[in-house]
Amino acid sequence: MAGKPIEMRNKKTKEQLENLKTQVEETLSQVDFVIGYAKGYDVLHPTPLFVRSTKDAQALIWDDFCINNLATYLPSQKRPGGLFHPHEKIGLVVKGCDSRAVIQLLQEGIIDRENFKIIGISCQGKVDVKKLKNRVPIERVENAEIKEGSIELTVDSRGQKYPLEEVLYSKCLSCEYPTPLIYDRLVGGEGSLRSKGPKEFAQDPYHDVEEFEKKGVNERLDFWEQEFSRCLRCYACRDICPFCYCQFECIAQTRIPHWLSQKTASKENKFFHMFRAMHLAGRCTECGECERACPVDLPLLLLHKKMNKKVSELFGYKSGINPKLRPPLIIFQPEEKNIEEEKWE
Amino acid sequence: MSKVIAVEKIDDWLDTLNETHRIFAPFKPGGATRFEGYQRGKELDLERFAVSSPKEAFFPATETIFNFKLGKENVSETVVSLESQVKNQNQIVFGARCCDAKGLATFDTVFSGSGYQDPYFKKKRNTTLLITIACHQPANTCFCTSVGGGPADPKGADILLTSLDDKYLAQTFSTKAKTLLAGSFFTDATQKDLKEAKDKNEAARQKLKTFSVERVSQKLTKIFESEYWNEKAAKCLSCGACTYTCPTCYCFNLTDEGKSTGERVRTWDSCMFPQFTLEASGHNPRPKKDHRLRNRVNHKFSYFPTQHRMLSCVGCGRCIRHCPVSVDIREIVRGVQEV
Amino acid sequence: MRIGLFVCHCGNNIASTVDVKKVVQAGLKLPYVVFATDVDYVCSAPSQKNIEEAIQEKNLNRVVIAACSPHVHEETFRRVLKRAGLNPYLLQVANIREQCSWIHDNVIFATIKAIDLVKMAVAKVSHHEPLVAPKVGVEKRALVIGGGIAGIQAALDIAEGNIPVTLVEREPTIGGAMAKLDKAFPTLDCAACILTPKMAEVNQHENIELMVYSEIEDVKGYVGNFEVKIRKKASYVDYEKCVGCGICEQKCPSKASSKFNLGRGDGKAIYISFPQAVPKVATISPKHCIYFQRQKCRVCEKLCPADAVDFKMQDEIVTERFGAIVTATGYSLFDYSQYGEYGGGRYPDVMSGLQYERFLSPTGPSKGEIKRPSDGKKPETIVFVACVGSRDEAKGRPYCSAVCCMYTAKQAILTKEHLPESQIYVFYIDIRATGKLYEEFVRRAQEEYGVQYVRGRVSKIYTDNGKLKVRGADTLLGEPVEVDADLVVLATGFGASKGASTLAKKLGISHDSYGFFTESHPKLKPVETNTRGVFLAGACQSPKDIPATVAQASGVASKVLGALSKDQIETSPLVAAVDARRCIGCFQCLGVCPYKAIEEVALNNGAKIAEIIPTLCQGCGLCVATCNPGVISLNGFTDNQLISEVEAIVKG
Amino acid sequence: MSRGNLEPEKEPVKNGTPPKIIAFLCNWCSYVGADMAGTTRLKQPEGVEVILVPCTGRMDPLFPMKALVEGAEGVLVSGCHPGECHHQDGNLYARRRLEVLKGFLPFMGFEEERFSYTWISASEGKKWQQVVTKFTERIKSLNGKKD
Repeated sequence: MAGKPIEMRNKKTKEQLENLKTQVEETLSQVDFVIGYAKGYDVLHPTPLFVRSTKDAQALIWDDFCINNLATYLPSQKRPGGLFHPHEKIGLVVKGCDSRAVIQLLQEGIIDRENFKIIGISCQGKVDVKKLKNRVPIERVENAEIKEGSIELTVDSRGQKYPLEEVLYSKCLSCEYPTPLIYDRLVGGEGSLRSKGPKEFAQDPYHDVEEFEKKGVNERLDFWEQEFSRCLRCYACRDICPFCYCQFECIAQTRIPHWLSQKTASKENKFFHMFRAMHLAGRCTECGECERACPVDLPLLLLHKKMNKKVSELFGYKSGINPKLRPPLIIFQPEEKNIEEEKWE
Repeated sequence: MSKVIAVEKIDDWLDTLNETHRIFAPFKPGGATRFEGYQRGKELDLERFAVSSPKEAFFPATETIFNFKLGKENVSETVVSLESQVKNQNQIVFGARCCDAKGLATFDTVFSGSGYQDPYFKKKRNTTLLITIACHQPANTCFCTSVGGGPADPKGADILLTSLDDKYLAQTFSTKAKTLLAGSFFTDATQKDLKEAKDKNEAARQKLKTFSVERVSQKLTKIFESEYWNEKAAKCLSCGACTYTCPTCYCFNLTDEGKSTGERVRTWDSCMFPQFTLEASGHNPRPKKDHRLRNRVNHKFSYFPTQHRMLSCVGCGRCIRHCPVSVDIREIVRGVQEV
Repeated sequence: MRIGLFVCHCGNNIASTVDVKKVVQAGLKLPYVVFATDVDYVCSAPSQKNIEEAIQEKNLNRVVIAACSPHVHEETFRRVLKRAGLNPYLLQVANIREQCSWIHDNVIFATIKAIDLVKMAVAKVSHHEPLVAPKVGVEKRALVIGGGIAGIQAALDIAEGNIPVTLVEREPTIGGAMAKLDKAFPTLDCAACILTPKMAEVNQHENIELMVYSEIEDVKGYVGNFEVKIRKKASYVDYEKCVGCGICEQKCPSKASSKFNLGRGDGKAIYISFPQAVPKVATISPKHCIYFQRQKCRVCEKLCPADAVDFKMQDEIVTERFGAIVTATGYSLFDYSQYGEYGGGRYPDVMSGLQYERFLSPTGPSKGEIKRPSDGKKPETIVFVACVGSRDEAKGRPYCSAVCCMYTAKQAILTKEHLPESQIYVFYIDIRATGKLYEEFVRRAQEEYGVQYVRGRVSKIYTDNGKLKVRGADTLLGEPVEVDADLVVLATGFGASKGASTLAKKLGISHDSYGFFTESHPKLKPVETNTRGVFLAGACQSPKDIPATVAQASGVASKVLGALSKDQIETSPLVAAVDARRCIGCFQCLGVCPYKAIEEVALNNGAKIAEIIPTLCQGCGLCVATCNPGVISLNGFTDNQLISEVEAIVKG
Repeated sequence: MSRGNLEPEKEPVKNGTPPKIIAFLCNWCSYVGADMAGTTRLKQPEGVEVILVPCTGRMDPLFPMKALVEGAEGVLVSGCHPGECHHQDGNLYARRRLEVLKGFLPFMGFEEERFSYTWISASEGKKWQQVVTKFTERIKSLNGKKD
């Protein structure tokens, strides 16, 4: 990784930020507010920004840590208990992986296309803060910069360098859609639809699922038993998910129906995560926000990637790609190509 | 009384304590550091910040209050068995930070203060000793000094350890604590040790940016109807990550599980969930997430202080670190003063 | 919550492999069970009385009955609760007979299982809520689909009960298959003579509206409130004006095969099916009409004295409301060309039973004279082959078509009368002659008319210099047989009528793999279907002869009159309902409902939620399983009820 | 006098006890098929306990999931054959949802054999007997492996 391309990367990021600000300002005339990214409590944690004026737009940022899937705010627009009013128009900054969530929400009909404007922005891969956390006490980070193919963090005023492919999100390493699939405006890379995204680090997206599937059944049972004993049931994974829009009515907390108790025993936690995976089958677009939001670092994306792998094997369906398709589990085929009836002889 | 113990003796000291006490200490089981039961050979993690505070030792996420067996013919035959629940066993929480210990003051006020005495909490609280470690490397989200605390504030702790490179200075702040410092692991502390500890703690305090929160409580009551909360809550997801990792959040839910025989269970609850205030009629006094965020901030900085004359936020920064969208309570509190 | 448990011995059907006393003792320990007892025959009248008394004395508000399958007596026990003043749906039946005592030998394990089944029933009933069957208004009109003898008889009997009937027939005339028959067994009276008076009666009956050359387009709604779209096909002749004089048919220059004569004998593009057709009107078949094919001719239009021909006619869709629907769509003959080995469809002198019937009939192509279609000569040797397309596993037709043995014997007798010196053979497997005077009729054919019955299947029919060689076996003599025949009649069996499965889909009724409609219960409810308000009569349900068809038609009429006699009908309360407070408006339920029973409703705060129309809902529960937040509950099968059954087993 | 009083009760033979299996049967086809197996006295292992559902369309995949997580040894679901569903397409939706569940359970540490779904019509009592017997065998062999 010669020095040259990384300067290119930072240069492109900066250009995109300027371009983004103008695009957001232009969009402001068509919507009530635009959701983008602003600086968070430290350099590693940008935070969603609700831009209502050009003054607000100055606080917009765009860098290698802007990871939030802002599409999670769209469904709240329609729900009776949601914060926004159904007729309010929203602008949204959307990366490639987030655009799949927008398309899947359109497929499910929970959002109306004319109520929001998409500012698509092509992406070069984002740094996974949890991968940094395992290497250095990120609570005391002062600065972070991309230099010569790796990221340099200054913590306790000492610099530490890590190669990019070691710290990018695993979803970025196998990203197929660096450029958003749906947008009203596109920032950065107007010309080439396929900007030079993180394809160069390409990895098979489901290699971790296949690794896990090779384990013995008892080993898998114990693994989940161990993991789910740590779950606090704070529901951050559910509440950040763009498709868990029945959040305020979720059966994890209801008594009618009374599927599980609020006890944090591993068995109850396991059932919560299993039924959430079932509810997301053929819907989850693998944005990985649930895993990022989990305070106790449970490997939640693994669950949903397994489900998506099964759905694509059975129905050849990939979520959030084609706005015209109906999600697979609310339709059927009279003859299913890949499902044979079990033989009992 | 203050003594000194060498760093490599800590494990042996914990082993001897482990024979008579059940020890809670921060370990790194999977991804995140968490307070768990001590076992020989399990590697302590004193450097990283534990995800949820040691409140679990006194106020577990799930606790059976009692078992019951409904009488068939009439209610008088109902049998409720209490005693089996609370095993009284001496506990030690080792490796907490000063803000965690200070957080217990909130629990003491609520569960064993002047009003209702919670037997479950009290039994654990009275049989648990707290050994905290002065915090020399505060995080960029820490603001204990802004809410009346400090990296080495001994409030709530039985023993405060201060790291002096290869050894720890151990100071006791309760009579029971003295018994723990017996044994060959400890040597008497010298004035030089005390001075060095004092300097280190002062240096740590300087690292922290302090802002003032005075008059916040009154200002909060004034801006109750302001649009301020709608803006601040716009990005909030209304999940429970902040409350479940917060050292001073003590809200809980009571549910009966099982049919005619079963148990009443106390589990953590969060004011950020809509179900927290959902009434049987279906009405919800706090239906929207801005109502709920306003309530959480007001509770910490206005309602609780008005009632108990002490802030119920200890500035540990967990609600900031673990918020999936980085809602920053410091920014909200400072913003209140300017509205 | 006070649950009463009644465990049945069922004589020794249950007690033989289930320790009933032990089940009662175990039952008493279960949550909320305050009373438990065993009963010899819980469905018997005295036992029912005892249960009513126990409910009152012990002040029970839930009842579990451990006995036979709910499919047998659930209704009976609901009436017991009703008589005892308890809501009938506060009941759960545990099936400890068909699904326990009868299928196990080991007493210990069978008893453990019976206790588990009781545990599940007790757990479920503790979640039951009182339910009230909603009442709906009734449209006092009946729809009969199919104008054959079944439809005619049903329509007449219903109309006699003072209920207006609409009789829809796909062909231009009613009469169906029976109209094509020459004589009917066993009385040999002329089929047309006994049928045409009924057809006339239908035409003149003031309570019957006849809609011929029309088909069912779409059916919506439920018992008492069906909304049916009927497509009146364009006949290009105005039925009001046409007087049936037949000039158009005589002068029409086109060439067509007569559909009425099943393709044997020629017909015209504009035709009146048969002389006694009701209504006696002409119809144009565009496929054969020279004007439609080459925009020339229009002879019929010119010559029609009543000026009834109208080439610009279009299909017309009529929507009508009915309280009950009777399907009497009859049957179609098995396609005998599938028997290549018999030369069906290849040799002109090999024909189906109904085609031969047309040859026997004076209105048939040969005016009742039996002639060989190939050369028009009088046949001397005629062979009848029974069970063609019936009782034949290989051709996927294992069932017996019930009437072929009888019509074969009839046709043999008629042929003997027409050609006294002809020699007739009948190859058969078994003679099925079960009706009144049927056996005597077949014996007459054998003894009086000298028809030679050969017991054995025909293996091959082939031509040899103008003669049809029929090779078979005579299993009684145990030797092969070969007959040189001039004419072969294949006694073809019954199949479902064309388009039966599409009609079933529209009506929401099911059918078996051969296309015959499925009755609610083969023995106890032969004329009803599982969809309330939709009834069956005649061969569309299964092959049967005219007496059985007429009996079923009158039976179905009584069912319809019974259903429509009340001003209001109770529909099942086991339907789904949306909790309006919790619905998030994702409408995935709306997308899956097979009965289109869910619609979008706006709340006053502008939010849109789903609402289920209770009368359209059939309680399948698809929306409940699709609703992720669990906002829809299905009475009788709510999530908590089913979860409690699971937990009763798994959590012990 | 009914044969109510049976021979003195013996302690159930532990290893002989058939595994407990929960079976969800649809009201219109499979439940009737199971009843038919009863009326024709087709003997079966004693572990299968039937829960009646109005249609396989009612089968929320969470029910088998809940049963297995709570420790059930095996779960079976059966409904009308595709194309013959009394409610038209209930089983066609169920087929997809249950197939996805079947593929997901092993990932969570449940042996693949513990959950199965099949189609049994009202006249297939014989096939139901075969399904129950075969499934119980499979679960027994699993338990054999375990302890």
